[in-house]
Amino acid sequence: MLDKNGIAKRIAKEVKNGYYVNLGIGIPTLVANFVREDIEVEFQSENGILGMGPFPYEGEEDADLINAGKQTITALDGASYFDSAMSFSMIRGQHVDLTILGAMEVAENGDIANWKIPGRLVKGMGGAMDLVASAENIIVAMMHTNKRGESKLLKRCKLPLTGVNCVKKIVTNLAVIEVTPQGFKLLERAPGVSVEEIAAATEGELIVQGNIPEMTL
Amino acid sequence: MLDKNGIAKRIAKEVKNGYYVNLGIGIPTLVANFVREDIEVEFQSENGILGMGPFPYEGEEDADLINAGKQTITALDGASYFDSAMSFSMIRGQHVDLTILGAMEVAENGDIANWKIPGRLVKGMGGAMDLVASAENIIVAMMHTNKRGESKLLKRCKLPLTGVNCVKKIVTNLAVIEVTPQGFKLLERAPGVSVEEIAAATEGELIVQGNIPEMTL
Amino acid sequence: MINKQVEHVQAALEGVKSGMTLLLGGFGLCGIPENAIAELVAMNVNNLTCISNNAGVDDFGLGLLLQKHQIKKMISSYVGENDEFERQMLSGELDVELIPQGTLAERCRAAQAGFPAIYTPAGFGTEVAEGKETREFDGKMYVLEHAFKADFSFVKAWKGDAAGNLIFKGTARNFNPNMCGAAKITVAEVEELVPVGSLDPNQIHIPGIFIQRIFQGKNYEKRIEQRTLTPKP
Amino acid sequence: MINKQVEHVQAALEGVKSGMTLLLGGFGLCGIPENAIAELVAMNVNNLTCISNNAGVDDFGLGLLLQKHQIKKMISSYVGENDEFERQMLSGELDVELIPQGTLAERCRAAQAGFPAIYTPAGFGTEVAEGKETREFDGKMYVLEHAFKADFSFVKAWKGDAAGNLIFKGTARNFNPNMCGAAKITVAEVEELVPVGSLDPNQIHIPGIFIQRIFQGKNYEKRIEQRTLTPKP
Repeated sequence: MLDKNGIAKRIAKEVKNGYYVNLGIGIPTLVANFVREDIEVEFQSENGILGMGPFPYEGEEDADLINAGKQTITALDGASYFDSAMSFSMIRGQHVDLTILGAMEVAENGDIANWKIPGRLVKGMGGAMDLVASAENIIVAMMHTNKRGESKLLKRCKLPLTGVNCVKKIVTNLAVIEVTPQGFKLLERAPGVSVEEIAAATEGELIVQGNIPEMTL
Repeated sequence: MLDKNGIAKRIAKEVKNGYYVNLGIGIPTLVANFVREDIEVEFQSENGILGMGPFPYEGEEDADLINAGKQTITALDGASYFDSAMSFSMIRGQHVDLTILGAMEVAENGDIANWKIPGRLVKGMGGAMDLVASAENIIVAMMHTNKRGESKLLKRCKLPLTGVNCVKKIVTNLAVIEVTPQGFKLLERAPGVSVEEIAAATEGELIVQGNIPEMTL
Repeated sequence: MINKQVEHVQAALEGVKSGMTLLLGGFGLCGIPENAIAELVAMNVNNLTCISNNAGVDDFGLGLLLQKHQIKKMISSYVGENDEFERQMLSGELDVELIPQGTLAERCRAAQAGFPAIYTPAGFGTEVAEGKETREFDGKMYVLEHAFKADFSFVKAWKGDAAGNLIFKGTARNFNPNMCGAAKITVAEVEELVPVGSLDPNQIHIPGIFIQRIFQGKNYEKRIEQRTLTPKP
Repeated sequence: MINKQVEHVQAALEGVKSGMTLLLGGFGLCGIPENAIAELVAMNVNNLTCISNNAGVDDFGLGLLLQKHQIKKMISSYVGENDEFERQMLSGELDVELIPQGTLAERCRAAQAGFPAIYTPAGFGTEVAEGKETREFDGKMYVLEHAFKADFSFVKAWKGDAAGNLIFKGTARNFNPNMCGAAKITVAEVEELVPVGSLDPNQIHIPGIFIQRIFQGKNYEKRIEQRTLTPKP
């Protein structure tokens, strides 16, 4: 079973040379820490920076330089700042190659819910609806089950949707899963996790074909 | 009767304090020379400058600094450069207060034609269609008749239109005319020109109410 | 040069009345028009509709207006981290319309640029698209979203001049440029009002034509919401 | 940093083929991609559809491609001052689609920003709107215009870096920024390729994400079409 850093580490392997990547809040933010040093990648944050660097050293933080999670950040050489309309031109125009975001629920058909629990919690969608409606390559990073032990990989989402038919891949603490027209296809198991455990934690149709390898990190 | 500079001089009186003005090619360009010095006005050129100044001195011309007529220009203090999309945001968004442009024909209902003579001349509309479709305040600067002596103020335009129901005022070598729902309303006569001469040169309905003053320049 | 400079925030906000719709720049607390917000609190106008990406925090930004119940409706993309906001929303005191962030930006830009509406893929198939026109182009579905109509736009820039030209700094740029010229009157406050002619015309982010009033802001707090640091090596 | 730099214009134009649709920046001869145009001439590709505000003059800019009959169709807003162009158009050798300048800019921006189409008032009631969908919003009529679909976009900037970041100069900016990222592949040529990190991130007009290839241009002629002067006092 993976912890949050483990999930981020596994997702980092999906980041290819030359990719522009948008990282959501939470586990996705951790992915930046694990990307291979020998490939060229740039991180975009939808509040208006391309070429985002690590958090600043103490005393070097700048109130005018934050990411979409409102965290203080730095800018790398080659970075640029821009307004919100241009930022979403990058996203909507499919210039961003990979979007990694968290979710409350994902359905077999690629639907995703991550912005609202009616009557209980309404933080808003931020840029998530634009990202999932536009990106060709969306990876969801999340725990396989919620705090009450219920599966987050469902036949149909129960919460209000963020986007439809959009998620391509899911990396959880238990598994790597591809969203196919037939349903959730199990690609890899987390270290020490059995196919049976994954199936038990997955409400949606889980497709298991052949021998499922344990993931390497 | 006015010459081209006279037309420009008369139109300059329509330019009010605080106006952003877009000047078309030809007579309109001359208007800038006659605007009162004691009012604040800025000229926009749709190729991407606000705060356009006079032509440069010899040796100071810059290939990267032209107006929409492709003439070398200068930039005044407070000027800015921008891309074509932003330039037309200013125009379409009605941030430009006054548009002055030439015409081949204007009709009683405010239609204008100035971009094409089928089979003979097709230079294109440039920014004119955006300007006339967007501006609230459009003044046409032109000669009252064409080179063959035919009226350019018509009941209906014969040439392909640039825009519909958009012209508010016309200043010619003979007269100042307002475009009203009832037709061309004569406001002023050029020095030494009679109402009869203007009526004879106007094909469209000319409304003459009361005494028509001679214009002051 | 057309002079847009006004002496102080009071002059800049003249004409703001209860019941109006306001656009306010900023992302979180980054790049918010602090002076204009403080003056809105002082003016005690209410029943406001505020369009802003976020709603501030409990004791800063638009949170200050929420505390005094001056806001009737918020149109935002993200409203977390604000307990008073959540309380007013869940109790029904506050009307809230949540819209995708890119849609928010582009509805501002549409108003600025004279477009009546835009087709965006964001929100298709979700409750955001409910009751809205949808349409297919090239096999993909889009939602028709309309330009905002607002009375005042309040933006904050880094540098500006009396002609209304603006330059923003870092990620404090965000929605501010898109809101310029998107309301009947745009008011810009700047950290540094510089002499006309001292800004490079090539580096101006927003030309003065989009701005009706500009003033030198004061006492910027520029609060940081999430001070995240890398340990020194 | 993702490196977009290529060594020369030949590498930058790799993959350009006859029959393709090209976007080309510039207004008149100001800010045109001189190196790319010269290479298109040298490559001898033909049956091109060229989208550019103007068509150059007889012996410069896109006029060079017209001379060699490499262009099948031009989509422009203004095509005056070019005799060979006029001859080919009137004889029917050249297909010409004239569209409003603001529509041209915004159809580029729509392609860049992922909008399928826009509603603009320009051209309503004229032959430009013939066969197109029109629609009323708030009592005003608009024409539906679609985003361009192009294979290559050729732009020219003043300064750029290997990350693809661009800064334009004066009115040579014009359509160039709007065409970045509006085609499958955007090629930028720059007067000065500067080291990555030397451009102020706050002053970059076009971030590198919109650019696939960038190269140091050579031998810029930067011809002036109308040298208008004020007599020295």
